[in-house]
Amino acid sequence: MEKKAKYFGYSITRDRQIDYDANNHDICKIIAKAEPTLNLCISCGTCAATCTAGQFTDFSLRQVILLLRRGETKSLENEVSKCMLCGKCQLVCPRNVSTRNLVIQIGKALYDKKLSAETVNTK
Amino acid sequence: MGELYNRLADDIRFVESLKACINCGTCTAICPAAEFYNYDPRVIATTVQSQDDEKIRELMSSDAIWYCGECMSCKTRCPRGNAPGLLIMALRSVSQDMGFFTESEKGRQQLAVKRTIGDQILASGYCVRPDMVDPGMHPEQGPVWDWEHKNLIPVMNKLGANYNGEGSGALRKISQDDLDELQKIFEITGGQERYDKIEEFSKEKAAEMGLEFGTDTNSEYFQHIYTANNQKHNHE
Amino acid sequence: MTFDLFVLPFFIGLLFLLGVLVVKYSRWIAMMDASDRVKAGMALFSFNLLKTVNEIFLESLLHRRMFKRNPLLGYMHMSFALGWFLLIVMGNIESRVYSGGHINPPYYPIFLKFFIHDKRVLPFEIFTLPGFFRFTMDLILLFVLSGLVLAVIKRTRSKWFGLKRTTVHNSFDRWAITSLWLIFPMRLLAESFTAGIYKGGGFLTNTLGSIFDAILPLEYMAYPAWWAYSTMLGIFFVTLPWSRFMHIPTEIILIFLRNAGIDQGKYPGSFSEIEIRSCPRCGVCIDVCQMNQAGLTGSTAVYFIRSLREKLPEVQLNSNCMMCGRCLEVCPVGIDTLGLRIGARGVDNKGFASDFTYLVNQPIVEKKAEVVYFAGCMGHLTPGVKRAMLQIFEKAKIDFTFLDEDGSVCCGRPLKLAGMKEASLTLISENSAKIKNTEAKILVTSCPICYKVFNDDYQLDGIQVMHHSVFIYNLVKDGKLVLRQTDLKAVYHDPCELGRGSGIYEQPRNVLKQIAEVADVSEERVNSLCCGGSIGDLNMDAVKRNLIRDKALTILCESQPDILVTACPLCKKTFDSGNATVVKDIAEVVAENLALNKLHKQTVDMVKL
Amino acid sequence: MGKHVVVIGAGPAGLETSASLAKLGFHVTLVEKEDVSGGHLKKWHALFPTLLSGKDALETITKGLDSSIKIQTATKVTGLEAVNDYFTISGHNGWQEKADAVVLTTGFQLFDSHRKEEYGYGIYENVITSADLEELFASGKAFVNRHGNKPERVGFVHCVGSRDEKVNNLHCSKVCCITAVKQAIEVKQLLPDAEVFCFYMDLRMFGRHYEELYKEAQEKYNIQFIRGRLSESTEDRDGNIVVKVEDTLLGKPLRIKVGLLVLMAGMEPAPDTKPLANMLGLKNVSDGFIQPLDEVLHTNSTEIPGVFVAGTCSGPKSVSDTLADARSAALAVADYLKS
Amino acid sequence: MKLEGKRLIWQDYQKEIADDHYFYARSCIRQTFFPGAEAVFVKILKDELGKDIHDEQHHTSCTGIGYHSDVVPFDTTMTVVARQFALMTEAGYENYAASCVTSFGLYTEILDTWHHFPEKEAQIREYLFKATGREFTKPKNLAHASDIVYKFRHQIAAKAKYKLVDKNTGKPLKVVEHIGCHYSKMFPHKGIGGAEYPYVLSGMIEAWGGEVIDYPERRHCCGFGFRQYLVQANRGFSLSCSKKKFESMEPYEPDMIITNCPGCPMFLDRWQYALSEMEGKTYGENHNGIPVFTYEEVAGMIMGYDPWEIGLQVHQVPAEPLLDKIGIPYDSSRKFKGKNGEDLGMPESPSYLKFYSE
Repeated sequence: MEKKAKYFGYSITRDRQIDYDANNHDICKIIAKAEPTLNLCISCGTCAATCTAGQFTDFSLRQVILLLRRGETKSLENEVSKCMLCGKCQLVCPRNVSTRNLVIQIGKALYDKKLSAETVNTK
Repeated sequence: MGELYNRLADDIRFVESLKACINCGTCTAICPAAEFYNYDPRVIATTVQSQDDEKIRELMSSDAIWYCGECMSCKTRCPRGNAPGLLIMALRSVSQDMGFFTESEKGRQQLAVKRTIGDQILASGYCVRPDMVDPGMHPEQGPVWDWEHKNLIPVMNKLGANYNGEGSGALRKISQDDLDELQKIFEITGGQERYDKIEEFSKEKAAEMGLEFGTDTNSEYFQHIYTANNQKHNHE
Repeated sequence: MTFDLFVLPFFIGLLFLLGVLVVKYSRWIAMMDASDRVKAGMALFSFNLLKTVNEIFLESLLHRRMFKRNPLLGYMHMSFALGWFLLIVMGNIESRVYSGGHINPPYYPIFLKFFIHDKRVLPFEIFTLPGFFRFTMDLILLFVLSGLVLAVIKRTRSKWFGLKRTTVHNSFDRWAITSLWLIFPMRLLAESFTAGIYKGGGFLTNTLGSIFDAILPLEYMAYPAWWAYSTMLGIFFVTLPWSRFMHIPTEIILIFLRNAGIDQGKYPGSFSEIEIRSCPRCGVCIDVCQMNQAGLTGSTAVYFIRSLREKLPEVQLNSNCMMCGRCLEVCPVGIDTLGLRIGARGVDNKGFASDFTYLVNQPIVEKKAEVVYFAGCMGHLTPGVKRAMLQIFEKAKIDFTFLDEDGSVCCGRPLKLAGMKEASLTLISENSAKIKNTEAKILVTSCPICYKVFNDDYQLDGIQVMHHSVFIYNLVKDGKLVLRQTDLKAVYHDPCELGRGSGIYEQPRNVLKQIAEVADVSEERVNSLCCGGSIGDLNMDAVKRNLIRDKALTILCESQPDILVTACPLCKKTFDSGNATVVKDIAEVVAENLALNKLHKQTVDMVKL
Repeated sequence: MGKHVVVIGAGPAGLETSASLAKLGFHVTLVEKEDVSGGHLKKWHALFPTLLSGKDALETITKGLDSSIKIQTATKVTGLEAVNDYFTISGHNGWQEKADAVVLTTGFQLFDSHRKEEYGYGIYENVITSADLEELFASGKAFVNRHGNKPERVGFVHCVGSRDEKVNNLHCSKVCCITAVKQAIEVKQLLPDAEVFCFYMDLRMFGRHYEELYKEAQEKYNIQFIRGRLSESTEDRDGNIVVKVEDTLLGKPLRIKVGLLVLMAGMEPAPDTKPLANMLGLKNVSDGFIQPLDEVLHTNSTEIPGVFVAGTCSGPKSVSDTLADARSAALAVADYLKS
Repeated sequence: MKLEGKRLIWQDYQKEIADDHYFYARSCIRQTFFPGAEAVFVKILKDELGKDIHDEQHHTSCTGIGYHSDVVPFDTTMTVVARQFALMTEAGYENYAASCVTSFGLYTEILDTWHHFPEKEAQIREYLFKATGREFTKPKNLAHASDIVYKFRHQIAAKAKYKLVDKNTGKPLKVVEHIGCHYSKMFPHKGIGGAEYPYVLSGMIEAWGGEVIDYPERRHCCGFGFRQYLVQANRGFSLSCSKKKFESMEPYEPDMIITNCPGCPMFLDRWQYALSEMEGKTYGENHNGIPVFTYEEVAGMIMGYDPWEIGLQVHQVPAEPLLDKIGIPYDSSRKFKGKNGEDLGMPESPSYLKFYSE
């Protein structure tokens, strides 16, 4: 019996909480393998402070790395595309994270993810 | 320290609610509002702590201060003995007194609360009365409530309530003398003034928005604020 | 007799090789852009062809560039290339002489001594026609064999040839080189054995033949020797298209195409394919590559190109290069290794979707002036450089527009170096519009990275791009700035993008000389070392970069200078972190040593007198 | 010289002070309420940052003890009085001594993690303290949680009982951050496949090689550091601990399940410190730690001449700081007794 | 889970609860939605336990909902509360018993505020006198009604006809206890068992034979959030909070939920209906939903009071399966009838949640 969902004038909200257990951590693992200095980040924010793209947008590599580590990859999708690869962050990073490669790897991993999602869809 | 900050600091609840926040996030971690809204009590505390009037004004004009459900879970846990929930109450008070509340969608809803709960207190002596829980405005109450609402007198009678009756008991009618005392208290302590301000500022806003203001819950403005949701409050 | 079965390995090998080459060349031609094909066609019928022939002669046969690098190495390569070439040419002439001018089957000249064995004429045979040929052919063979001996020596004594490291080859190369090396000894043996039997041959084959005849049963050994010789040739030809020796036929094409004005264009394409196959894997690029200091020997150009050729998906290899251009300087074939690297990166990073729509509607700098100054990202990271430039502008009374005073949009070079061409074009057009809007005549930048891309990729409609070192040089030359001589001992470091990348070597040095005594550095100008900070590398971690930096600093500081001066904020920052000596940008040195004015200087000079 | 010093408390501070005083030629009596000396150190498996074993450390410290030192164990000091220029000290068992100077080395007590109710220590099986973890390491038992499974995730909660007005402890216990890092590494060495998380507010890597150890924890062991104070933990049906914390650097609440949750219990004043201070009439003990005469210049002296402090009874310290403090106290005592 | 650990904590959070002579203040929400519960409370105290309980007719709302949805200022609320205290004083009582958890929390907060800011108390006394001419003495003992039931839980158990036990299996019923946020989250020492492991309901459940379930989101708010429910546009928040709790408790297969706050049982009851209508999801066995009761109702149930007299029919989630489980008899035909059996019609049957009538 198909029953119609009632509408009460509001809807159920998905929570904003990071559900670490439910999140997918594969992308982070792939990226950590491609750029092991990812693990060195101490979230100090120096990168974001000097960021060229950060002058124009709210792009923050610190934030991106955290999202990645927590498996919040969905929020990452349109982030690294803002990067100009100018390399300032790499020069100021106190932990010598290879930020440029990290950005590239993230961008590519998301692209690969999109690709694999597309292949699944077309199947 | 600015004027707004000083106003906040005058609130007895503010004094109790904010003592050098260390930004640890204990409050946000268990805050139900932080779970479902784009809301972070830690950030509220930090913003107020900055004592930057510009930021505080912005905060008071934003949706952010209206997400809290005042469950006070934050008060239980804060390692510095702060209570963002109380801080929110202080912020909301000033926001209403200064008229900032009409700047945000969630803030504007205060008129709806005033015209329902607020007016009910003075009219009946209670915040809620069964006749007020109209199934139309409260569809989630379900068919049993619907039935109960239709048969209020016999059902309440069966359940031992003294519905609208004289004397004591559940749902008794509060005598006019008692209501007059309540009204007097509201007038003396600023309750009535708060009500009037909510009406006043909302009226201005309604005019600005080009909505019919009215005096009851059927007006255009009321219906708008009661139901409007720009979908920007959650993370989706 | 004009045929024997033993010629078959050679003959089949040759046919196979020609077949493969035809297929490959056709494919490359097919892959070519139509416009390139037109260019190539036209070049076939122009004077350019002479230039090409000349270059082929100089480089492919004489190995001029190799000679320049190391005479022994040059000789070795020349003996093989030129020697074999002469063997073929002379062999053909000789065979015609013997066959009375007929066109012979292709194997005939190669195995002429098998088919024709006349007796030796003594003692003045060199003045007879057969004698002349016998002598000459033996001499050329000896020439080739001398190269072979050097090649064998090079295996263990590569330093004599100016090489510290040599290329590690794969199995195809080993087959090919073994067969190549054996061709000439086999020819020598076959010809000597035959000469021994028939008492013929020239001064070499005859002598050897006589000796062999005394100790060996030559009648049984000559024929197998011819087989062996033919087989070696056959093996060499069959393996050639997949070995380093593919460069022999391909380099000729490359030289031709390059002279026809064709460049890499899109990657991968026919030009890049031809470049990749033109690499002889000589390994000259290995020693100059600073990646060795970081332990990334595999990243050097020769291995990078090998990975492209063998289609090994090695992203690390593509991205691990500082793009300093040192390999480009030494490559005997002139392969654009950097271009290939960028191309390969483009393929690797094609998934990276850049989006700079946020740059739309950013405020534009309104001020108009003759000069526009662009500090660049790196300039902003080194406020000392920026401040020095502002001081210099002020001192020289230059009215200028500070284009990126409130922060820059990246010049686009980093994206370009990462192979993200489209994305870099967005930034280029963004910046171009801003620059043009200032209506300036001169664009001054502090960053050689920006400088290079401004020159290479921006269409700035007549705006002259100047690196600040050149701008300062001009100011000094024009007397707008007067410098103070100090007793500092300085060394100057050529930034890659400014020196090798843009050819600016002298202006900064000349400026510096007016302030300090400038000591020579063992690796400078075109041989200048990369500081290690390069944004050209996408992958290398800081530990490895520091190894490169430290080695460069050691060389730069050999003369124990008081100060290391460079002209690139990135080099400055990188060297600074090495804590070896005081590091300053040329602009900073200038700003610190400005004399009051010309008049003042004259007064000072007079007082001194 | 022949002057007599009584040192109260035979933990690392008491042992080292006694050894140093004996070397300086004083008669020393070391009083300890427990049967065995060594304090907390005897239960500690390994010390940061070098992973020196606690046992070895204690042995080395004990080796330095002169045979002339009288060690009075199993004696709880019940009387302590300044009389003119000497002190009388008496124990519950009738032991009594006179001394020319007294050194208080009463140490600390580990914060009782039960008091942080919301973390569920003592309620949820898989919530343990850092001290429990040291015991587990020392026991050499297989590293399994109390359900016998290898935990897939292990969480470390910093600042338990420290920097927390809810438990009346305003102070930072100083050593928990680095201990957490050390223990996280040890866990990772035993369980290479486990994910390890540290929930911290600030990482106070103040000592030599601490920051380096922290970096190693990130680089080599991929230990994750999440900035946020744990708000609560609950148990799921499988005995996993579900913790709620805000990832404050992301500004988002975070929920994560761990198989084992380790509470980095902080240091509190030892319960015996305040009574002893009261007996002497020391006033500056409001938070239970003894306030030295001056926190910069006279860290071992107190407001009463002849009464000295060493080690953690005057505030949280690492073992190395404690030992240095003990030696410095001995010099302060010598200085006092010579004048 | 180790119960000893909890017992250790419970020892630290004992509070004094008056033994007799209570001044009872009713709750806006409780009397609106579950007036039967308040009736049961008064009945048990008076009739079963023989206590003196004063049902004051002149008291009003404490304004708590208005206060916590911020339309009523703190001074106003304090003065209204002062008036309640004055009524108590005038009636000759000193033990205040609040039916409402919000009120209880508010009274506690106000008393605490006055303790820290005596000048505030003086000001409020002045306001009250000026507005009403009344004066008050602060209560000697302040309790929430659930505290009082907790205090007498063993006496109630002794008189009870039924136990919270499955009559078929003999096993204790699995009970989820839900405590109103304002009961002890603000002042842990004012609640029995404290804030983290409140014992007030657990103690009743244990005493009455049930088994308490501890599930991860036990401490989570039901989602009322005052203005979050009051305004329709915000109700998604309210609903989502409850959903979070249901999802978290579901794997434990609870037989029932007991609450001590007036709002929570209504929300936890109604939201199960709303969720079922919105997403087709029902909790509990056989699409019955998980029944939600007030502690007074549960006390009434085990005492053997008629389920329809105490108001179990006004719950949207049907009580019948649970009554059957315990073995409490009921007359289905009288469920939706009036006091004297008059026909009042029938509620509609929901789409997913089971509906029981005749």
